[in-house]
Parts: sequence; C-alpha cells; structure tokens
Amino acid sequence: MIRYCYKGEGLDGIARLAQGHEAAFLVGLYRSMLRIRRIEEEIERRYHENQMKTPIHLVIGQEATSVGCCAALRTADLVYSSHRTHGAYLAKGGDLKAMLCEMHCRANGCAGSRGGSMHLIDKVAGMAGTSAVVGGAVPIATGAALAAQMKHEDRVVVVFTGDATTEEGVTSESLNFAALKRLPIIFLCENNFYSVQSPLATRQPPREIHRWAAAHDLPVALADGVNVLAVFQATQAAVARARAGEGPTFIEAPVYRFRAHGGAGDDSRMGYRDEAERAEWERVCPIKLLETYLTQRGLIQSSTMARVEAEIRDEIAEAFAFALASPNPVEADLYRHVYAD
Amino acid sequence: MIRYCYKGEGLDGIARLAQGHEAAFLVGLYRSMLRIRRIEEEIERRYHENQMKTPIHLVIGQEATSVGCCAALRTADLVYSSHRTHGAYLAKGGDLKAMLCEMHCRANGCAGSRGGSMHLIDKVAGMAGTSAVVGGAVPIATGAALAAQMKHEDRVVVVFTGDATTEEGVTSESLNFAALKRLPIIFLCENNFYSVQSPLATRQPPREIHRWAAAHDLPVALADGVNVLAVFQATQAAVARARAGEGPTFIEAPVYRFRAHGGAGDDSRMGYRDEAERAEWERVCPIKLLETYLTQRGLIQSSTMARVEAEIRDEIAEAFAFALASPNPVEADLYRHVYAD
Amino acid sequence: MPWDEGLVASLVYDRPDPSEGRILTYAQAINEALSLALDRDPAVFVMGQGVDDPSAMFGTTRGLQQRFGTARVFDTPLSEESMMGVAAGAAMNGLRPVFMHNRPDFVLLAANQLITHASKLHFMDNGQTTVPMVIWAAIGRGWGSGAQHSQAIQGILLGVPGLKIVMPSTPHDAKGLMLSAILDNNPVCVFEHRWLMRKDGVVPDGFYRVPIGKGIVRRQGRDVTIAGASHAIELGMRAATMLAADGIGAEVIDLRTIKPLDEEIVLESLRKTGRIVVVDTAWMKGGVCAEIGCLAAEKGFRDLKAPVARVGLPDIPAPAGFTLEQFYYPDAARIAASARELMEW
Amino acid sequence: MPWDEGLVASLVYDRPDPSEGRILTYAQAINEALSLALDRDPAVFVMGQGVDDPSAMFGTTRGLQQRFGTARVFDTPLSEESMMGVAAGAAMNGLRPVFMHNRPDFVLLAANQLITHASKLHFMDNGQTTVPMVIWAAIGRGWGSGAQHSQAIQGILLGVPGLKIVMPSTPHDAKGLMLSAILDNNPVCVFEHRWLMRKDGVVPDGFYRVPIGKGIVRRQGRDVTIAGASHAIELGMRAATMLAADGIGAEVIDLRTIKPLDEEIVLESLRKTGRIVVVDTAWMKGGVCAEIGCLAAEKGFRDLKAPVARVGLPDIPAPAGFTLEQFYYPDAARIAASARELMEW
Ligand SMILES: Cc1ncc(C[n+]2csc(CCOP(=O)(O)OP(=O)(O)O)c2C)c(N)n1
Ligand SMILES: Cc1ncc(C[n+]2csc(CCOP(=O)(O)OP(=O)(O)O)c2C)c(N)n1
Ligand SMILES: [Mg+2]
Ligand SMILES: [Mg+2]
Repeated sequence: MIRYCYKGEGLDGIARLAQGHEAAFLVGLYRSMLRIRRIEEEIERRYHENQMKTPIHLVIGQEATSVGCCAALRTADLVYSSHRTHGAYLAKGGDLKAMLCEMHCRANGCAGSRGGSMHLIDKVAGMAGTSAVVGGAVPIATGAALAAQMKHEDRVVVVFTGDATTEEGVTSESLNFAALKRLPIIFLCENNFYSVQSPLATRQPPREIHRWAAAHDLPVALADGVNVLAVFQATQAAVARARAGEGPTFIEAPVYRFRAHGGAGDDSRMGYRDEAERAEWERVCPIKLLETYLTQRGLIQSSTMARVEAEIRDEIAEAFAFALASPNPVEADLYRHVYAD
Repeated sequence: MIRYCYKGEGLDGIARLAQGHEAAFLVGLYRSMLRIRRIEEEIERRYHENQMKTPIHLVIGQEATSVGCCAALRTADLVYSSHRTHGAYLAKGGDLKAMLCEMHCRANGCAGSRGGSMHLIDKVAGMAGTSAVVGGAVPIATGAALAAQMKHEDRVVVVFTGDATTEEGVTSESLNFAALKRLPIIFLCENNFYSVQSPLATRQPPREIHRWAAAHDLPVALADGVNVLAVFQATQAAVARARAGEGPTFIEAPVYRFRAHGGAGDDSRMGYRDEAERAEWERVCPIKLLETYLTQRGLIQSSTMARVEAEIRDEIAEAFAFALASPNPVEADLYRHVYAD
Repeated sequence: MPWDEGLVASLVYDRPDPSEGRILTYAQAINEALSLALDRDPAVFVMGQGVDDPSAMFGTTRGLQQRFGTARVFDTPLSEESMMGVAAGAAMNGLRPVFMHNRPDFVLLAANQLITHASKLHFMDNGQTTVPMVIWAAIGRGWGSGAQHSQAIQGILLGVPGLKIVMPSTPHDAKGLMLSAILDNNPVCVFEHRWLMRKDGVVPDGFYRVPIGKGIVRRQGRDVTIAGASHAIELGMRAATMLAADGIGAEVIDLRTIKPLDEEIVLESLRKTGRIVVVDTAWMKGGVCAEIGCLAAEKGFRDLKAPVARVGLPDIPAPAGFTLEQFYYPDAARIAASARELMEW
Repeated sequence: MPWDEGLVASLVYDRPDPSEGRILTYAQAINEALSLALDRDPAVFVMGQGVDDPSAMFGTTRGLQQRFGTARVFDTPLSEESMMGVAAGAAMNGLRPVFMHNRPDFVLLAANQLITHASKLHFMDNGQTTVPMVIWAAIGRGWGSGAQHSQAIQGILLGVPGLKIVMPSTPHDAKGLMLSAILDNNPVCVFEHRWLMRKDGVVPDGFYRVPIGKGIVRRQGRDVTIAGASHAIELGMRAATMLAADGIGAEVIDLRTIKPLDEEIVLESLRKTGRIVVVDTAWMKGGVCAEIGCLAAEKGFRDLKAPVARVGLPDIPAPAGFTLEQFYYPDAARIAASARELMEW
C-alpha cells in the first residue's frame, strides 16, 4: 500500500521553473546534487568495512532540498541541521575531506573526531552546527538569527528539520519566538513522511505541516522537494524577506529517503513501508528529473556528464584516501576543549 | 492605554443565551460565581494576617470560566488546572474547608499541607490535580483522558490553562497527541492577556490563540469568558463530542483578572497595565452581568439575593473558623508518602 | 558491523551452562517480562517511539503489538515531555504505563515531567494519587554515539526524591526487576545497558520478581569491595578475575537498584574488606560513585582501611570517535588497577 | 508579609559596618554587575520572563531596560526550552546572554538544551565554537513554595561536563561572580538564594571579578571544617558561633563555585581539622554533599579523624506547609549538632 504519494508536478514543474535560469546555473545544481549522491553511495558501499565507526543518515533521494536551499544562500549565511546532516553540509560548501575524516574518527575530522557524522561543522563555509537530538538545532538556529538581528548583520539563518521535528514542542516555541521577533530565519522542513520506521500518520493527525506552522503567524510555503528549483525559489523568496527585515519563513518540502533511516541500504523490506512507495518516489528522483530536463533540452552534453562524473569520482577517491591516511586522535585530545578558556 | 478591550456582547450575549434555560439553573450559576467571589475576597482580606503562608492566585473577575465549564460536567468528569486553581476547585465541587485548611497549612488540608494553594485536589469531586509549573498539568490531563479512553470510561477531562500556557511547547505536543488519538479532553484556555506582569504582545505575535490551537487539527471555539452561559454552551458542545468519541476541543475564553497575578489586591498601579483597562473589564464583571440580567427580568428577588449572600457569608465564616482551629502537621507527617507502598 | 549492530554486540560473553536452566538473552528476558505483565494486568500498556517497529527496541518489544493490540502497545509522536506527562496522567488514573526510550538522552527532554511531576505528585497529593509507571531507557556507548546519544543519566536523577532507579546486570534480573518495576506503585526508571542486550543467562519461566532496593553479592572476597550495577558488574567481575590472579580477593556487589540504595549490603561488605572501588557507567562527579563513596565515609568510616576509589567517566562529554572512546571509557584493567592501589595503601 | 515578601525576607541579617565601605544589598550588587557588564560590552544582553517587570526579579534587573533598551533587556515567552537554545545559539554567534529564571525549577524544562547542548557543544565542535552564557536562577524556599517551586538543582547538574556552577554567599561575591560568569566563555549557572537578596554587604565600586573555581575561608578554625556555598554559609557561620561557645573551633569554607570545585581548599582545611560537615541547600543524595563527602574520603582520607557528615535536604520533596517546612530544612543548630558529634567520635 502506498501511504504517501508524490503530489508534485514532476518534470513539468522543473520545466516551468527553469525558465529564465542560465544553463550553467542549472548544470551547477545538477552537479551539486550528483556529487552528494555519489559521496553518499560511496559511504554506503564502504560502510560494511567498519572503517567509519559512526552512525550515518543518508540523504539519498533528498538531495534537492539541501542543494536548492543552499543555492539561494551566501557563505555568510548560516545553516544548522539535525542528524541527517550530510546533504546540508556538502551543499553549503563544507569540506569533503574534513567530513570523511570525521566519519573515519580521525584527528583532523571537521569536529576532531569528537562529533561524528551527526555533528558536521564547517564554520568557514557557514555550516554552523547540528544536533543529534531531534529539534535540538531549532532553537539554537533561532538564537543565531537573534544574534544576526541584534548585531545588524546581513545574515540569514536556515535550519533543516524533518517532519517529526515539528512534534517536538521546542519547534512550536521557536516558531513563536521567531515570528514575535521577526527574526531572519528559515525553517526548512524536509517532510519525508517517516521518523525512523514510524509513518507520519501514527504521529500526527491528518493535517498539513506547513499549515500547522502558519498558525504561529509566519509566512509559509509548500515547495516540491524533488524539484531543486522549487526549493531554490521558495528559499530565495524567504531569504529576500529575511534580508528585508520582514522575518521568518517556514518551508515544507515533501521528499523521500530512498535508504533506511540510518545505516546503509534500504530497509523497506522490513515492512514498515511499502517498496512500491519507494519505487514511486524513485521515479521522481530529484537528480534524474533535472538530468532528464537538461538532456531533453540539450542543456547538457553527454560528454559533460561523463566529465562531471569523473571529476566527482576522483574527488571522492582522493578524499577517502586522505581520510584513511589521516592520523587517529591521541589520548591528550580527549582532555581538550571541555571548557573554553 | 487600553491594550486589551472586551470584544464580547455583554448583557446582550447573556440575554441571548439565557433563552431556554430555567431560572433555577441561572440562579445556580449566579450563586456559584458569587460564592467563589466572596471566598476569594475573604482570602484576600485576611491574607495580610499571615495565617495563610502560601502563594495565592485569585480568580476574581474570572469566575465565569470555572463555573460555566463545570456546570457542563458530571462529578465523574475530571478537572486539572494550573497555579490559578481556586475557581476550578470550587466550581467542580471541591470541599471549601479542606481548601482553607490547605491554605492555612493544616494537617487536614486537602493535600495534607504538602501541596499548598497551587495544588488543590478533591478526588471525590473530580478535582483531579494541578501543577504549579505552567503547562505542567496539560499532558497529565491528556494522560487522564487516555486512561478514560483505554478503560472505556464515560468520562471527560478538562484542563484549565492560561494564555501563556500556549507558549509552552508541551501544550503543542499535547494538542497534537489528543487530536491524534481523539481523546475525550477539553483544553479550556482562560486568556487574561497577561502572564504575571507580561502582556500577551511581548510573548506572542498578533494571532488568535484558538486559531493557533486549531492548526493542531482539533475543533476550537471562542467563548466570551465573562458570559458564564457562553462558556457553559461551548463546554457542553465539547463534552457531547468527547462523550461521542469524537475527540478533543480547545476553547479560548477571553477574561480579565481584577487582581494582581499573585497575592492580594491589584497591582495595576505598578504600571504594567492600565487601570483604565481593568476598569473597562470591571464593567463587564461576569457576576454583575448575570445579576443585572436576572434582576432586570425579575428572575431573582432581592430577598433571595440577600439570603444567598448570607448563606455564603456563614459558610465562609465557618470554614475559616474550622481551618484556624485545625491541627498543624507533625514531624512524622513529613516522612509519609514519599514512596507509595 | 555498522551502527545498530556495533552498539549492541561490542562485548563477547561467556555462554552459561544450559543445564542450569532455560537460557535467554537479556533482551528476550525483558520481552518476556513485558509480555507477562501485559497478560496479567489489563492496566499495563507499553508506549514509546518505535516500540512497534520491526527492530522492536533491540527485540524487547518484539511481537507485543501483534499479541496485545495497538491500543496497548503503541508508537508515539516525537514529544518526550508531553508523553512523559501523558504516562504520568494515565498512571494517576488506574493504568500502568511502560514508557520506552531507546536512548536516555531523550529522557532529559522530559525532565520537568519526570522530576517535578511524576516523582513528586504522590507526596504533594498527600498520598491520594499514585503514579505507577516505568521509564525504560537503553543506556550505552560506542560506535560514535557521542555526547548526545550515550549519556548515562542515573547520576543526574539520583537526587530526585520519589523516583526509583533500577539497573539490572543479568537476564534473570532484567526480567525480575522489570516485573517489579511494573508492579511498583511509583515511577521507576529501568536503565538497561545496550551492551548487555545480547548477553545470555538462565531465566526462570513464568512470573517472578527481583525486589527493588536489594543488592546481591556476585562474588565473595575478603580484600576489596567492587560495587556497581548494570554493565559495571560485567567489568567488575572481570576485574575480580584479574585480581584473583594476583591473590587479591575482590567481593563484587551488584547493587541492582541504585535508588533507593541497598546501603546495608555495601556497608556489610566493607566491614569485611575495608576497601571499596565504586564503579559506574556514568560520570563520577556527583553521581552513583560519589554517593556510595560518601556513604562509605559516612556510615562505614570505622571499617575503611584505605581511601574510597571511584571508576567511572571523567568530567568530560563522551567523544564520538572510536579511538577517543577507548581512552574515555573505563575497563576491567582500570578497576583492577584501582583495587591494587588500595591494597598497597 | 505575604508571598513575595515572605520569600525574600525570611532572615534577619547583621548589618555590616558602613565604615568598611559602600553598602549594597545582594540584589543591588547583582543589579550593578549586570549594569556594568551591559555597559562594557555590547555583546551582553539580558533575557528572561519578567526581567522588565516592575518587580524586576527581586530588583536585580531594575532600570536595565530603561537604560539599555528593549533589544538588550527583554521579556520572553513562556518557552524555557526554546529560550535556552536561543541563548545558546546567540552565544555561539558572538553574544553573551544572561538568561534569568525566577525559580530553578523552570530551568529543568530546558534540561535538554542546557545539559545536552549548551554544555557540550564546545567539546563536540572541537573547540570551534564557544557558548558564553549565564543561566541565572533564584533558588529558595519557604512560604509555601513547595515541591515544584523551590528545588535546588545544583546537585542534579553537578555531574554535567562542560557546565560551571557558582553560588555566591555575599553581595561582594554576587557582583564579582556575576561579572566573572558573564566574561566566562562557558555556560555558567549562577544560582542565588532568595533569602540572601536583602542581605547587606560591602560592595566595591566599579568593575572587579571574583574568580570562578576558587573558594574562600570565611572563618578559621582547627577542629572541624564546615563546607558549603550560598545560603549554607549563612547557616554555617551561625553554627560556627554556636560551636565557639562550646570551645569548638569551626573553619567555614565558602566554596563559591561548586563546579569546577576548589578541591584544594577543602583538602587543605581537612589537613588541619580532620573533620568535615558538608552543608548544602539541596538534597544530600548524589549532590554537592555527596561529592565533597566522597572527595574527603578519596583524596583526604589520611587526614580524616571522623566520618564525613552531610547536612542538607532529606530524600523527600519539599512540603508546602509552614510547619512541615520547619522540619524539612536544616538550620544552624543541626549543623552544630553534626559537628559536635564528629568531635565526640
Ligand atoms: C529528541 C529525540 N527523540 C528521538 C530521537 C531518535 N531519532 C533520531 S532521528 C529520528 C527521526 C526524526 O525524524 P524526522 O525529524 O522526520 O527526520 P528524518 O530522520 O526523517 O530525516 C529519531 C526519532 C532523537 N534523536 N531525538
Ligand atoms: C514553566 C513555568 N514558567 C514560569 C512560571 C512562573 N509563572 C507562574 S504563573 C505564570 C503566569 C502564567 O500565565 P498564564 O498561563 O497566562 O496564566 P495566568 O496566571 O494568567 O492565569 C508564570 C509565568 C511557572 N510557574 N512555570
Ligand atoms: Mg522524517
Ligand atoms: Mg494569563
């Protein structure tokens, strides 16, 4: 039984929104998504080797949200996220080597092997932080937006959340506060209909998440989460509002994760969701959709595609090699940074 | 400056809703409200004597919500409330002597002098419990409703909350759960526009509380909180739905407290709210309104009114005397009921 | 062995001798306890995120929803604070909830309902209401769990009046203490260590209880007492074996309940050994180690021949990386070294 | 003397000699610290329920909003968990929030943000972010505050790595520790006892700091150490006077910071006296009393001439009623009695 079907416009939606965008921009989005996909696939492929002794929460299938959103941001803008953090980290420009070092528990990981895959951070890129506690990053991002406002900085904050995150009271509290203070923040809710193996229907009454958010008195949008341009557009509008001092926006983007909640591979066969449901969503894979559009319109050559694949492959191979050759932390590292000086 | 004006229909609203109610019923509501008012006034009058070493949160001005709501309930139905608990306790039929003993820290207080005025309880009357933590009683009441549902009991639960209570994330969480499970519960939000000395506008963006609640996917109502019949009617409809297995309701009732947040007397002169605002609301004092209606229509005689006043006066005098003559707890009491057997 | 696997299979246990009785894993023993409790009393129900998932909370809730229905075994929204209050409210009204969390960190989201409400309402109401509920959480470590997914919170909750906390170390106790917890008329935290979930042990059939508030001597010894609970006992027993090789007789006290504490069993052992190493899976500061260390100096002072020693976590958040974890978590060798120091004092 | 009054004016203090310097109350000293900090550094801001109320948090925030504006001194919604996260997020981005709570019970609603986030993020990020924030709360008791409005939570938080906790006992320290807390680059809980708010004391003008992590000897003595912080020092000093009448010399150690603890000052005193009574305004189990009691037996064992003694709250929720409160809370007499017992040991 398919519980959650795709309700967007698919290729038509892409075609409609692609109007007026340069080919290079579209190819850039495509490349970004493909890069994340390939990195995730490589992580997944190697996971059983036990070199990455860390939980992983793959974003395969959900690349359009991170990429579409971050394309509308500047480096100075800040991104926060939850446990499912690879996509946001990479889309915001986070360093791949530092990420893989972190996942391999190496001393030069982006969090010095202290954070793990759920705590990717790259301050230079504006990937500001994450929380492994669902909802944990929401008020922190709200506080970052408050700081931007108080310091009169031209900076927008985005926090990525899941559907279940809206069940945590702290999310309601934070929406209220952001709306009250008109903070420059965007709540980007990736609604993938599941929390681990629990479907939305066992956790929330039949309502639309963005309508719930709207009741907190802030503008909301529903953006097709497999359409990178829809996410881009919605974010762009929200960013403009935030920069103009008009306050927060909540964006709901329905998406689907093609893999298990955590770890490698899909776990649909365990029975909590129908393989047919995943198959339906795989037909609107965000990368495939954009690829189809680009190739149909002749906006990308197959030679370019091959080159992009090769570049990505090389980058990934090098990054993994780098991580595996990197040093382990030593005991003294444990005692550092418990307190800040 | 008057920040929060009365927006109801005043006497006209009473007149409209009084249609079809027996005089005895109306007089009963009047008596109930008056009794609460007189009890509160006597508590207030004596507070400076330092015999009641307990915080107090008077409901003077807010009597219609407790009385209107509880008039639609049965003894078997359960009421939970927050710190502002006197009204709900008395309207639900809680024992006056036990309440005053509790406030006088006597061993025979309704909570054995262990709870104080914020923890009034009378299990026989269905006054099930309170929390001194804002929002604390909301999920507990929701759990009581879950118990009623699981045990197939014909029992409705009401939880009284304030406007600020809706800012606590746990309220959002509880509304979600109640709606999801279609629990037999009524959230009665007494919106008196202030939390201690903080006006609503410094805590919430300009939105209507019941609309916020509605976004959690449950029926909501806005009932004129100075009109005891409006509260009665809204509760009655909610109770009918709950008994029919149709789930929860959220009722917002705008009201005004005539006294300080805590303690005796009004504190408007401290400047956090305008005395003119209180004066405006005093013109629609819930008791006065109903009294005017009853006398104008000849539904109550002045002799009856005098008798009611006298009865209440005597009851109060006796209850205070009883409390003052009651024994103090002894040291051994402290060690009881830390753990249940 | 990624993630889930890594989290529960990090220790290799000796298999018990099957001739001694029926062998179950720790997780199966909990499953059996829940099943028995649900069967005996219609007031019992099980709630928690993913209790009806295919992965079934390490197997502890396997089959329960199928057998007892969705009304009595149900998944919840991600609303820890509200759900804790819902459990308390249901408990105050005649039910016996078992509220399960797959990590103790998430219990902290409900600190207000647990600490300020569930644990205190019976007292505040002068005994008029009881709050019979079980708060179950799998504590643990390893495989990158890090600072936000592996906090052992027993020390934080130790000072909360009205609460009970049990931490079984064997499948036998996991079942018997779970049944006691469900039958108890107070909020009882049942903290189980992930690394014990696969441990085998002899588990009696049918209904039985292990009393809350009573420890047990796991190994006799005259020289030094090693006291702890849960996974600390695993380490303590191995340390005792190491010490025996040096001719040091370690007495291992499994507290089983850490609140209310079986003070007498600790003091009794101290009377014999005069030395104590307190071991805990949580932080040493202000937790179980501190409480028992203080107890020894307060009520067992006359017997003390050497300083009290504590072995637990340093005052540092848990690191995520594998190498750092090895430096962070105490092991049997560290316990043994600590005991040896006391012997040389 | 209803409610608010009753809560802060329950003790009568000796007035200090004005010739010693400028006299302020404890609440005024805090007010001055906040004012100075806001003035010196635009990154500092003050938030909390009612910080701009006419009653101004016992006067500690009086006039601040008028002087520094609504952007830097603001009231908040009733959303403790989110506001704690907001403070942490602001702190991680260059600001220095002071988040005020008029009761510590409400801090527990934010346990997740405080314990699992603010305190650990600096470590988790490998030192890349700092979280300089102050969590202020007025602890206290009396006048029916009861189980849900007077929990002293320092013991609960003692085990949390990455957090600092200060508990000043004098107006001088209230100012100096508040300034240190605001300048510290970590989350610092500043717990102040309501009953101290009216206490007078000599408070230097201008900017100064009392170092975090350093205790102070309030009274010298050779026979027994009384260690504690905040209001416990008030009681301890009175107990010392009582003991002096019996010819017993009590040394009173004001810890000032309870995390990180000044272990050396305790051990040093113990070297002299060999006896210790640990006093705390919170529960004795697993809290400050347990930690220091254990410390004495762990690192001060050689000096101990008698068992460690703890004087704090029993393992019982706070009762609301006045009479019961008298049995519940420890006083100077109980401390003195405890010390006398140690002398007779
Ligand atoms: C407060 C809290 N509760 C439970 C968990 C366990 N958990 C980790 S991820 C997750 C799923 C969250 O679902 P959602 O927010 O929809 O994000 P998704 O995983 O679907 O991207 C859960 C329940 C947690 N990390 N934090
Ligand atoms: C969690 C929590 N935060 C703060 C307080 C302090 N407090 C007590 S009553 C109150 C006002 C609550 O306002 P509202 O819910 O509107 O109820 P009202 O007092 O207006 O009836 C506050 C802030 C509290 N008791 N609990
Ligand atoms: Mg999801
Ligand atoms: Mg209000």
